[in-house]
Amino acid sequence: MKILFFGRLRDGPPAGPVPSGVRDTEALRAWLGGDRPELLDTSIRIAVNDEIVPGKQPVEEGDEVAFLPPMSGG
Amino acid sequence: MKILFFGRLRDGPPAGPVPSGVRDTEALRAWLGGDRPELLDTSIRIAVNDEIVPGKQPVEEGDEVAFLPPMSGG
Amino acid sequence: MIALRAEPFDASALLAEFTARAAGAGAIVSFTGLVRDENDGGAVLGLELDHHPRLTEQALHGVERDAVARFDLLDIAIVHRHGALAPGEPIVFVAAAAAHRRSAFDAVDYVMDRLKTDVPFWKRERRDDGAHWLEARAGDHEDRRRW
Amino acid sequence: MIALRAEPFDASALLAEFTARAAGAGAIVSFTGLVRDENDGGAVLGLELDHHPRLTEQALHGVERDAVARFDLLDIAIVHRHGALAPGEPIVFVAAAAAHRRSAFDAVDYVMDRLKTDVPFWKRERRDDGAHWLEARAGDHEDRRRW
Repeated sequence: MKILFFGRLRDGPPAGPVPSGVRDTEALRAWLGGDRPELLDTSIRIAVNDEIVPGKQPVEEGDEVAFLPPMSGG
Repeated sequence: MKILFFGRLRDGPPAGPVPSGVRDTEALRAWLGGDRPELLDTSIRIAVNDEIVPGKQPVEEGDEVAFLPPMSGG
Repeated sequence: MIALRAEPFDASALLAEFTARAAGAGAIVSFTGLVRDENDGGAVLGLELDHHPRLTEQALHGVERDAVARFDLLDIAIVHRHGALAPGEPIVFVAAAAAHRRSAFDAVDYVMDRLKTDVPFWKRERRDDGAHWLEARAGDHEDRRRW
Repeated sequence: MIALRAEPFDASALLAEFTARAAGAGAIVSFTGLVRDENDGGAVLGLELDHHPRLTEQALHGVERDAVARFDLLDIAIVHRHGALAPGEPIVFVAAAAAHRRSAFDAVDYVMDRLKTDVPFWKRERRDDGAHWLEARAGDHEDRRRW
Protein backbone atom coordinates (compact mmCIF):
# COMPACT_ATOMS: atom_id res chain seq x y z
CA MET A 1 0.00 0.00 0.00
CA LYS A 2 1.33 3.42 -0.92
CA ILE A 3 0.72 6.16 1.64
CA LEU A 4 1.07 9.83 0.71
CA PHE A 5 0.99 12.94 2.85
CA PHE A 6 0.24 16.44 1.59
CA GLY A 7 0.59 19.98 2.89
CA ARG A 8 1.79 20.24 6.48
CA LEU A 9 1.55 16.45 6.85
CA ARG A 10 4.60 16.21 4.57
CA ASP A 11 6.66 17.52 7.47
CA GLY A 12 6.18 14.26 9.47
CA PRO A 13 7.98 10.92 8.97
CA PRO A 14 6.96 8.68 6.04
CA ALA A 15 4.76 5.68 6.85
CA GLY A 16 6.36 2.27 7.41
CA PRO A 17 4.98 -1.03 5.99
CA VAL A 18 1.28 -1.38 6.83
CA PRO A 19 0.41 -4.44 8.98
CA SER A 20 -1.82 -6.97 7.20
CA GLY A 21 -4.58 -6.53 9.79
CA VAL A 22 -5.22 -2.94 8.60
CA ARG A 23 -8.07 -3.37 6.11
CA ASP A 24 -9.90 -0.04 6.01
CA THR A 25 -9.19 3.68 6.01
CA GLU A 26 -10.14 4.25 9.64
CA ALA A 27 -7.96 1.32 10.84
CA LEU A 28 -5.12 2.80 8.79
CA ARG A 29 -5.70 6.25 10.28
CA ALA A 30 -5.73 4.76 13.80
CA TRP A 31 -2.55 2.75 13.18
CA LEU A 32 -0.66 5.76 11.71
CA GLY A 33 -2.10 7.98 14.46
CA GLY A 34 -0.22 5.99 17.09
CA ASP A 35 2.96 7.81 16.05
CA ARG A 36 1.31 10.84 14.47
CA PRO A 37 -1.76 11.90 16.47
CA GLU A 38 -2.39 14.85 14.09
CA LEU A 39 -3.74 12.27 11.58
CA LEU A 40 -6.61 11.41 13.96
CA ASP A 41 -8.14 14.85 13.56
CA THR A 42 -11.38 14.65 11.57
CA SER A 43 -10.28 17.67 9.50
CA ILE A 44 -7.75 15.35 7.79
CA ARG A 45 -9.49 13.88 4.73
CA ILE A 46 -8.45 10.62 3.10
CA ALA A 47 -8.36 9.81 -0.62
CA VAL A 48 -8.10 6.23 -1.88
CA ASN A 49 -6.86 5.88 -5.46
CA ASP A 50 -7.54 9.54 -6.26
CA GLU A 51 -11.00 9.67 -4.75
CA ILE A 52 -11.79 11.40 -1.48
CA VAL A 53 -13.78 8.94 0.65
CA PRO A 54 -16.57 10.24 2.87
CA GLY A 55 -16.11 7.62 5.65
CA LYS A 56 -14.65 4.18 6.38
CA GLN A 57 -13.65 2.44 3.17
CA PRO A 58 -11.84 -0.90 2.58
CA VAL A 59 -8.17 -0.65 1.55
CA GLU A 60 -5.93 -3.38 0.21
CA GLU A 61 -2.47 -4.07 -1.09
CA GLY A 62 -1.78 -1.94 -4.19
CA ASP A 63 -4.04 0.95 -3.12
CA GLU A 64 -2.70 4.49 -2.90
CA VAL A 65 -3.97 6.31 0.17
CA ALA A 66 -3.49 10.06 0.53
CA PHE A 67 -3.88 12.07 3.74
CA LEU A 68 -5.10 15.59 3.01
CA PRO A 69 -5.10 18.38 5.60
CA PRO A 70 -7.54 21.31 5.22
CA MET A 71 -7.03 22.95 1.85
CA SER A 72 -5.95 26.51 1.18
CA GLY A 73 -6.06 27.27 -2.53
CA GLY A 74 -6.89 30.44 -4.41
CA MET B 1 -29.18 81.51 -20.89
CA LYS B 2 -27.78 78.40 -22.54
CA ILE B 3 -30.03 75.34 -22.42
CA LEU B 4 -28.64 71.87 -23.16
CA PHE B 5 -30.41 68.55 -23.57
CA PHE B 6 -28.79 65.14 -23.16
CA GLY B 7 -29.61 61.53 -24.01
CA ARG B 8 -33.07 61.02 -25.48
CA LEU B 9 -33.91 64.69 -24.82
CA ARG B 10 -31.52 65.57 -27.66
CA ASP B 11 -34.13 64.21 -30.05
CA GLY B 12 -36.50 67.13 -29.35
CA PRO B 13 -36.30 70.70 -30.70
CA PRO B 14 -33.73 73.12 -29.21
CA ALA B 15 -35.03 75.71 -26.75
CA GLY B 16 -35.92 79.22 -27.97
CA PRO B 17 -34.97 82.45 -26.12
CA VAL B 18 -36.05 82.23 -22.47
CA PRO B 19 -38.61 84.89 -21.40
CA SER B 20 -37.27 87.31 -18.80
CA GLY B 21 -39.95 86.20 -16.28
CA VAL B 22 -38.36 82.76 -15.99
CA ARG B 23 -36.11 83.11 -12.93
CA ASP B 24 -35.69 79.64 -11.49
CA THR B 25 -35.20 76.05 -12.64
CA GLU B 26 -38.80 74.97 -12.02
CA ALA B 27 -40.21 77.96 -13.91
CA LEU B 28 -37.84 77.10 -16.75
CA ARG B 29 -38.95 73.46 -16.70
CA ALA B 30 -42.62 74.54 -16.75
CA TRP B 31 -42.06 76.97 -19.61
CA LEU B 32 -40.14 74.42 -21.73
CA GLY B 33 -42.67 71.74 -20.76
CA GLY B 34 -45.39 73.64 -22.59
CA ASP B 35 -43.96 72.36 -25.87
CA ARG B 36 -42.13 69.33 -24.48
CA PRO B 37 -44.16 67.70 -21.70
CA GLU B 38 -41.48 64.96 -21.25
CA LEU B 39 -39.40 67.63 -19.44
CA LEU B 40 -42.00 67.85 -16.67
CA ASP B 41 -41.27 64.30 -15.51
CA THR B 42 -39.49 64.32 -12.13
CA SER B 43 -37.04 61.72 -13.43
CA ILE B 44 -35.48 64.52 -15.55
CA ARG B 45 -32.72 66.09 -13.45
CA ILE B 46 -31.45 69.63 -13.97
CA ALA B 47 -27.86 70.86 -13.72
CA VAL B 48 -27.02 74.55 -13.46
CA ASN B 49 -23.45 75.49 -14.41
CA ASP B 50 -22.25 71.87 -14.11
CA GLU B 51 -23.91 71.14 -10.80
CA ILE B 52 -27.00 68.97 -10.44
CA VAL B 53 -29.51 70.89 -8.35
CA PRO B 54 -31.72 69.03 -5.89
CA GLY B 55 -34.75 71.34 -6.24
CA LYS B 56 -35.80 74.82 -7.32
CA GLN B 57 -32.79 77.03 -7.89
CA PRO B 58 -32.49 80.61 -9.25
CA VAL B 59 -31.24 80.94 -12.83
CA GLU B 60 -30.14 84.06 -14.65
CA GLU B 61 -28.73 85.35 -17.91
CA GLY B 62 -25.37 83.67 -18.62
CA ASP B 63 -26.20 80.41 -16.79
CA GLU B 64 -25.91 77.07 -18.53
CA VAL B 65 -28.82 74.78 -17.71
CA ALA B 66 -28.70 71.08 -18.64
CA PHE B 67 -31.66 68.69 -18.70
CA LEU B 68 -30.57 65.14 -17.87
CA PRO B 69 -32.80 62.10 -18.38
CA PRO B 70 -32.22 58.95 -16.26
CA MET B 71 -28.64 57.77 -16.74
CA SER B 72 -27.47 54.48 -18.18
CA GLY B 73 -23.72 54.15 -17.90
CA GLY B 74 -21.50 51.13 -17.32
CA MET C 1 -7.44 56.75 -11.69
CA ILE C 2 -10.38 57.68 -13.86
CA ALA C 3 -10.38 58.21 -17.62
CA LEU C 4 -12.99 59.12 -20.20
CA ARG C 5 -12.00 57.89 -23.63
CA ALA C 6 -13.28 58.80 -27.08
CA GLU C 7 -11.24 56.01 -28.70
CA PRO C 8 -11.41 52.21 -28.22
CA PHE C 9 -9.25 50.77 -25.46
CA ASP C 10 -7.84 47.34 -24.69
CA ALA C 11 -9.03 46.02 -21.32
CA SER C 12 -6.17 43.53 -20.98
CA ALA C 13 -3.59 46.29 -21.54
CA LEU C 14 -5.32 48.35 -18.85
CA LEU C 15 -5.20 45.34 -16.50
CA ALA C 16 -1.47 44.94 -17.20
CA GLU C 17 -0.78 48.62 -16.36
CA PHE C 18 -3.01 48.47 -13.29
CA THR C 19 -1.32 45.31 -12.00
CA ALA C 20 2.13 46.82 -12.50
CA ARG C 21 1.12 49.77 -10.31
CA ALA C 22 -0.56 47.66 -7.60
CA ALA C 23 2.59 46.45 -5.82
CA GLY C 24 1.83 44.42 -2.71
CA ALA C 25 -1.77 43.61 -3.65
CA GLY C 26 -3.11 40.13 -2.87
CA ALA C 27 -6.24 40.48 -5.00
CA ILE C 28 -7.11 42.29 -8.21
CA VAL C 29 -10.65 42.21 -9.60
CA SER C 30 -11.50 43.61 -13.01
CA PHE C 31 -14.76 44.18 -14.82
CA THR C 32 -15.07 44.82 -18.54
CA GLY C 33 -18.42 45.80 -20.02
CA LEU C 34 -18.69 45.25 -23.77
CA VAL C 35 -21.13 46.16 -26.52
CA ARG C 36 -23.21 43.04 -27.10
CA ASP C 37 -24.08 41.94 -30.61
CA GLU C 38 -27.72 41.37 -29.74
CA ASN C 39 -30.30 42.68 -27.28
CA ASP C 40 -34.00 41.90 -26.83
CA GLY C 41 -33.67 39.45 -29.71
CA GLY C 42 -32.53 42.13 -32.21
CA ALA C 43 -29.06 42.41 -33.74
CA VAL C 44 -27.09 45.35 -32.34
CA LEU C 45 -25.21 47.33 -35.00
CA GLY C 46 -23.57 49.80 -32.64
CA LEU C 47 -23.87 51.85 -29.48
CA GLU C 48 -23.73 55.61 -29.08
CA LEU C 49 -22.71 56.81 -25.65
CA ASP C 50 -23.75 60.38 -24.97
CA HIS C 51 -22.11 62.15 -22.02
CA HIS C 52 -21.83 65.63 -20.51
CA PRO C 53 -18.54 67.38 -21.28
CA ARG C 54 -17.78 68.18 -17.61
CA LEU C 55 -20.41 66.63 -15.30
CA THR C 56 -19.54 63.10 -16.41
CA GLU C 57 -15.90 63.38 -15.42
CA GLN C 58 -16.85 65.05 -12.12
CA ALA C 59 -19.28 62.22 -11.37
CA LEU C 60 -16.62 59.58 -12.19
CA HIS C 61 -14.23 61.26 -9.74
CA GLY C 62 -17.02 61.24 -7.14
CA VAL C 63 -17.64 57.52 -7.59
CA GLU C 64 -13.90 56.82 -7.34
CA ARG C 65 -13.67 58.89 -4.15
CA ASP C 66 -16.67 57.12 -2.61
CA ALA C 67 -15.23 53.67 -3.41
CA VAL C 68 -11.87 54.57 -1.87
CA ALA C 69 -13.60 55.85 1.28
CA ARG C 70 -15.84 52.79 1.58
CA PHE C 71 -13.47 49.88 0.83
CA ASP C 72 -9.97 48.96 1.94
CA LEU C 73 -8.21 49.39 -1.42
CA LEU C 74 -4.67 49.82 -2.64
CA ASP C 75 -5.79 51.24 -5.97
CA ILE C 76 -8.78 51.63 -8.25
CA ALA C 77 -9.23 52.42 -11.95
CA ILE C 78 -12.35 53.43 -13.85
CA VAL C 79 -12.11 53.88 -17.62
CA HIS C 80 -15.26 54.68 -19.62
CA ARG C 81 -15.82 55.18 -23.33
CA HIS C 82 -18.05 57.73 -24.95
CA GLY C 83 -18.98 58.33 -28.58
CA ALA C 84 -19.74 55.70 -31.22
CA LEU C 85 -18.92 52.08 -30.30
CA ALA C 86 -19.02 48.92 -32.39
CA PRO C 87 -20.23 45.53 -31.10
CA GLY C 88 -17.49 43.77 -29.12
CA GLU C 89 -15.81 47.03 -28.09
CA PRO C 90 -15.34 47.67 -24.39
CA ILE C 91 -17.63 50.30 -22.85
CA VAL C 92 -16.14 50.32 -19.39
CA PHE C 93 -13.21 48.87 -17.47
CA VAL C 94 -13.11 48.90 -13.68
CA ALA C 95 -10.33 47.37 -11.60
CA ALA C 96 -9.65 47.31 -7.86
CA ALA C 97 -6.57 46.11 -5.99
CA ALA C 98 -6.64 45.19 -2.31
CA ALA C 99 -4.83 43.06 0.24
CA HIS C 100 -7.81 40.68 0.41
CA ARG C 101 -10.33 39.62 -2.18
CA ARG C 102 -13.61 40.73 -0.56
CA SER C 103 -12.71 44.44 -0.69
CA ALA C 104 -11.66 44.17 -4.33
CA PHE C 105 -14.84 42.32 -5.38
CA ASP C 106 -17.13 44.69 -3.47
CA ALA C 107 -15.45 47.82 -4.80
CA VAL C 108 -15.81 46.79 -8.46
CA ASP C 109 -19.40 45.66 -7.91
CA TYR C 110 -20.19 48.97 -6.17
CA VAL C 111 -18.60 51.10 -8.91
CA MET C 112 -20.59 49.25 -11.59
CA ASP C 113 -23.84 49.83 -9.68
CA ARG C 114 -23.03 53.53 -9.35
CA LEU C 115 -22.14 53.83 -13.06
CA LYS C 116 -25.49 52.38 -14.10
CA THR C 117 -27.56 55.00 -12.29
CA ASP C 118 -25.46 57.93 -11.02
CA VAL C 119 -23.05 58.96 -13.77
CA PRO C 120 -24.19 61.05 -16.77
CA PHE C 121 -24.01 58.58 -19.64
CA TRP C 122 -26.84 57.83 -22.00
CA LYS C 123 -26.81 54.86 -24.33
CA ARG C 124 -28.48 54.66 -27.72
CA GLU C 125 -28.38 51.27 -29.35
CA ARG C 126 -28.51 51.05 -33.12
CA ARG C 127 -30.41 47.87 -34.01
CA ASP C 128 -31.63 46.54 -37.29
CA ASP C 129 -35.08 47.93 -36.36
CA GLY C 130 -33.83 51.47 -35.58
CA ALA C 131 -32.15 53.40 -32.76
CA HIS C 132 -33.26 52.92 -29.15
CA TRP C 133 -32.31 54.96 -26.10
CA LEU C 134 -31.60 52.65 -23.17
CA GLU C 135 -32.30 53.50 -19.55
CA ALA C 136 -31.13 51.80 -16.37
CA ARG C 137 -33.37 48.80 -15.63
CA ALA C 138 -35.38 48.47 -12.40
CA GLY C 139 -32.79 45.87 -11.33
CA ASP C 140 -30.03 48.47 -11.65
CA HIS C 141 -31.83 50.75 -9.20
CA GLU C 142 -32.32 47.84 -6.78
CA ASP C 143 -28.61 47.02 -7.09
CA ARG C 144 -27.78 50.67 -6.34
CA ARG C 145 -29.75 50.48 -3.11
CA ARG C 146 -27.69 47.53 -1.82
CA TRP C 147 -24.90 49.91 -0.77
CA MET D 1 -11.03 25.98 -19.38
CA ILE D 2 -8.91 24.95 -16.43
CA ALA D 3 -5.12 24.87 -16.24
CA LEU D 4 -2.61 23.96 -13.58
CA ARG D 5 0.70 25.71 -14.18
CA ALA D 6 4.18 25.06 -12.79
CA GLU D 7 5.53 28.26 -14.38
CA PRO D 8 4.58 31.92 -13.80
CA PHE D 9 1.76 33.28 -15.96
CA ASP D 10 0.64 36.75 -17.01
CA ALA D 11 -2.93 37.49 -15.90
CA SER D 12 -3.43 40.26 -18.45
CA ALA D 13 -2.37 37.94 -21.31
CA LEU D 14 -4.88 35.37 -20.01
CA LEU D 15 -7.57 38.06 -19.95
CA ALA D 16 -6.73 39.02 -23.54
CA GLU D 17 -7.07 35.38 -24.72
CA PHE D 18 -10.23 34.89 -22.69
CA THR D 19 -11.83 38.07 -24.09
CA ALA D 20 -10.95 37.06 -27.65
CA ARG D 21 -12.81 33.76 -27.14
CA ALA D 22 -15.85 35.32 -25.41
CA ALA D 23 -17.61 36.69 -28.50
CA GLY D 24 -20.98 38.24 -27.72
CA ALA D 25 -20.35 38.69 -23.99
CA GLY D 26 -21.62 41.86 -22.34
CA ALA D 27 -19.63 41.37 -19.12
CA ILE D 28 -16.26 39.88 -18.25
CA VAL D 29 -15.08 39.67 -14.64
CA SER D 30 -11.57 38.59 -13.74
CA PHE D 31 -9.89 37.82 -10.45
CA THR D 32 -6.14 37.60 -9.97
CA GLY D 33 -4.72 36.38 -6.66
CA LEU D 34 -1.10 37.35 -6.07
CA VAL D 35 1.62 36.46 -3.58
CA ARG D 36 1.69 39.35 -1.12
CA ASP D 37 4.98 40.75 0.12
CA GLU D 38 3.88 40.76 3.74
CA ASN D 39 1.46 38.86 5.97
CA ASP D 40 0.71 39.14 9.70
CA GLY D 41 3.30 41.92 9.84
CA GLY D 42 6.17 39.73 8.57
CA ALA D 43 7.90 40.06 5.21
CA VAL D 44 6.98 37.23 2.83
CA LEU D 45 9.96 35.82 0.91
CA GLY D 46 8.00 33.31 -1.16
CA LEU D 47 5.12 30.88 -1.32
CA GLU D 48 5.19 27.14 -1.92
CA LEU D 49 2.00 25.69 -3.30
CA ASP D 50 1.70 21.96 -2.72
CA HIS D 51 -0.89 20.07 -4.77
CA HIS D 52 -1.96 16.49 -5.53
CA PRO D 53 -0.80 15.25 -8.95
CA ARG D 54 -4.29 14.11 -10.03
CA LEU D 55 -6.91 15.07 -7.42
CA THR D 56 -6.20 18.79 -7.81
CA GLU D 57 -6.95 18.82 -11.52
CA GLN D 58 -10.07 16.69 -10.98
CA ALA D 59 -11.28 19.10 -8.31
CA LEU D 60 -10.66 22.12 -10.57
CA HIS D 61 -12.74 20.46 -13.30
CA GLY D 62 -15.46 19.83 -10.72
CA VAL D 63 -15.54 23.48 -9.65
CA GLU D 64 -15.67 24.61 -13.29
CA ARG D 65 -18.56 22.20 -13.97
CA ASP D 66 -20.46 23.41 -10.89
CA ALA D 67 -20.01 27.08 -11.87
CA VAL D 68 -21.25 26.41 -15.41
CA ALA D 69 -24.31 24.58 -14.05
CA ARG D 70 -25.10 27.29 -11.51
CA PHE D 71 -24.60 30.53 -13.46
CA ASP D 72 -25.63 31.74 -16.89
CA LEU D 73 -22.16 31.93 -18.45
CA LEU D 74 -20.72 32.10 -21.93
CA ASP D 75 -17.29 30.94 -20.76
CA ILE D 76 -15.15 30.46 -17.68
CA ALA D 77 -11.40 30.06 -17.10
CA ILE D 78 -9.56 28.90 -13.98
CA VAL D 79 -5.75 28.95 -14.03
CA HIS D 80 -3.84 28.00 -10.86
CA ARG D 81 -0.13 27.88 -10.11
CA HIS D 82 1.68 25.26 -8.08
CA GLY D 83 5.30 25.00 -6.96
CA ALA D 84 7.53 27.80 -5.72
CA LEU D 85 6.22 31.36 -6.20
CA ALA D 86 7.89 34.72 -5.59
CA PRO D 87 6.12 37.76 -4.08
CA GLY D 88 4.09 39.58 -6.72
CA GLU D 89 3.56 36.46 -8.85
CA PRO D 90 0.00 35.44 -9.65
CA ILE D 91 -1.32 32.40 -7.78
CA VAL D 92 -4.66 32.14 -9.49
CA PHE D 93 -6.60 33.70 -12.35
CA VAL D 94 -10.35 33.25 -12.71
CA ALA D 95 -12.44 34.86 -15.44
CA ALA D 96 -16.11 34.57 -16.35
CA ALA D 97 -17.96 35.91 -19.38
CA ALA D 98 -21.73 36.38 -19.46
CA ALA D 99 -24.43 38.40 -21.18
CA HIS D 100 -25.06 40.35 -17.94
CA ARG D 101 -22.75 41.38 -15.15
CA ARG D 102 -24.39 39.69 -12.15
CA SER D 103 -23.75 36.16 -13.47
CA ALA D 104 -20.11 36.99 -14.23
CA PHE D 105 -19.48 38.53 -10.79
CA ASP D 106 -21.19 35.71 -8.94
CA ALA D 107 -19.39 32.97 -10.88
CA VAL D 108 -15.92 34.37 -10.14
CA ASP D 109 -16.80 34.98 -6.49
CA TYR D 110 -18.14 31.41 -6.22
CA VAL D 111 -15.09 29.84 -7.85
CA MET D 112 -12.76 31.72 -5.49
CA ASP D 113 -14.74 30.53 -2.46
CA ARG D 114 -14.57 26.94 -3.72
CA LEU D 115 -10.82 27.19 -4.39
CA LYS D 116 -10.15 28.35 -0.84
CA THR D 117 -11.73 25.31 0.79
CA ASP D 118 -12.50 22.51 -1.71
CA VAL D 119 -9.53 22.13 -4.04
CA PRO D 120 -6.36 20.28 -2.95
CA PHE D 121 -3.82 23.08 -2.63
CA TRP D 122 -1.72 23.74 0.41
CA LYS D 123 0.23 26.95 0.89
CA ARG D 124 3.46 27.34 2.80
CA GLU D 125 4.66 30.89 3.21
CA ARG D 126 8.37 31.54 3.63
CA ARG D 127 8.75 34.55 5.92
CA ASP D 128 11.78 36.08 7.51
CA ASP D 129 10.84 34.20 10.71
CA GLY D 130 10.58 30.77 9.00
CA ALA D 131 8.12 28.72 6.92
CA HIS D 132 4.41 28.65 7.85
CA TRP D 133 1.69 26.40 6.44
CA LEU D 134 -1.46 28.41 5.81
CA GLU D 135 -4.97 27.06 6.16
CA ALA D 136 -8.28 28.50 5.00
CA ARG D 137 -9.49 31.08 7.50
CA ALA D 138 -12.83 30.79 9.33
CA GLY D 139 -14.10 33.53 7.00
CA ASP D 140 -13.30 31.36 3.98
CA HIS D 141 -15.54 28.60 5.33
CA GLU D 142 -18.31 31.12 5.99
CA ASP D 143 -17.92 32.41 2.43
CA ARG D 144 -18.16 28.84 1.12
CA ARG D 145 -21.52 28.39 2.89
CA ARG D 146 -23.02 31.39 1.07
CA TRP D 147 -23.61 29.27 -2.04
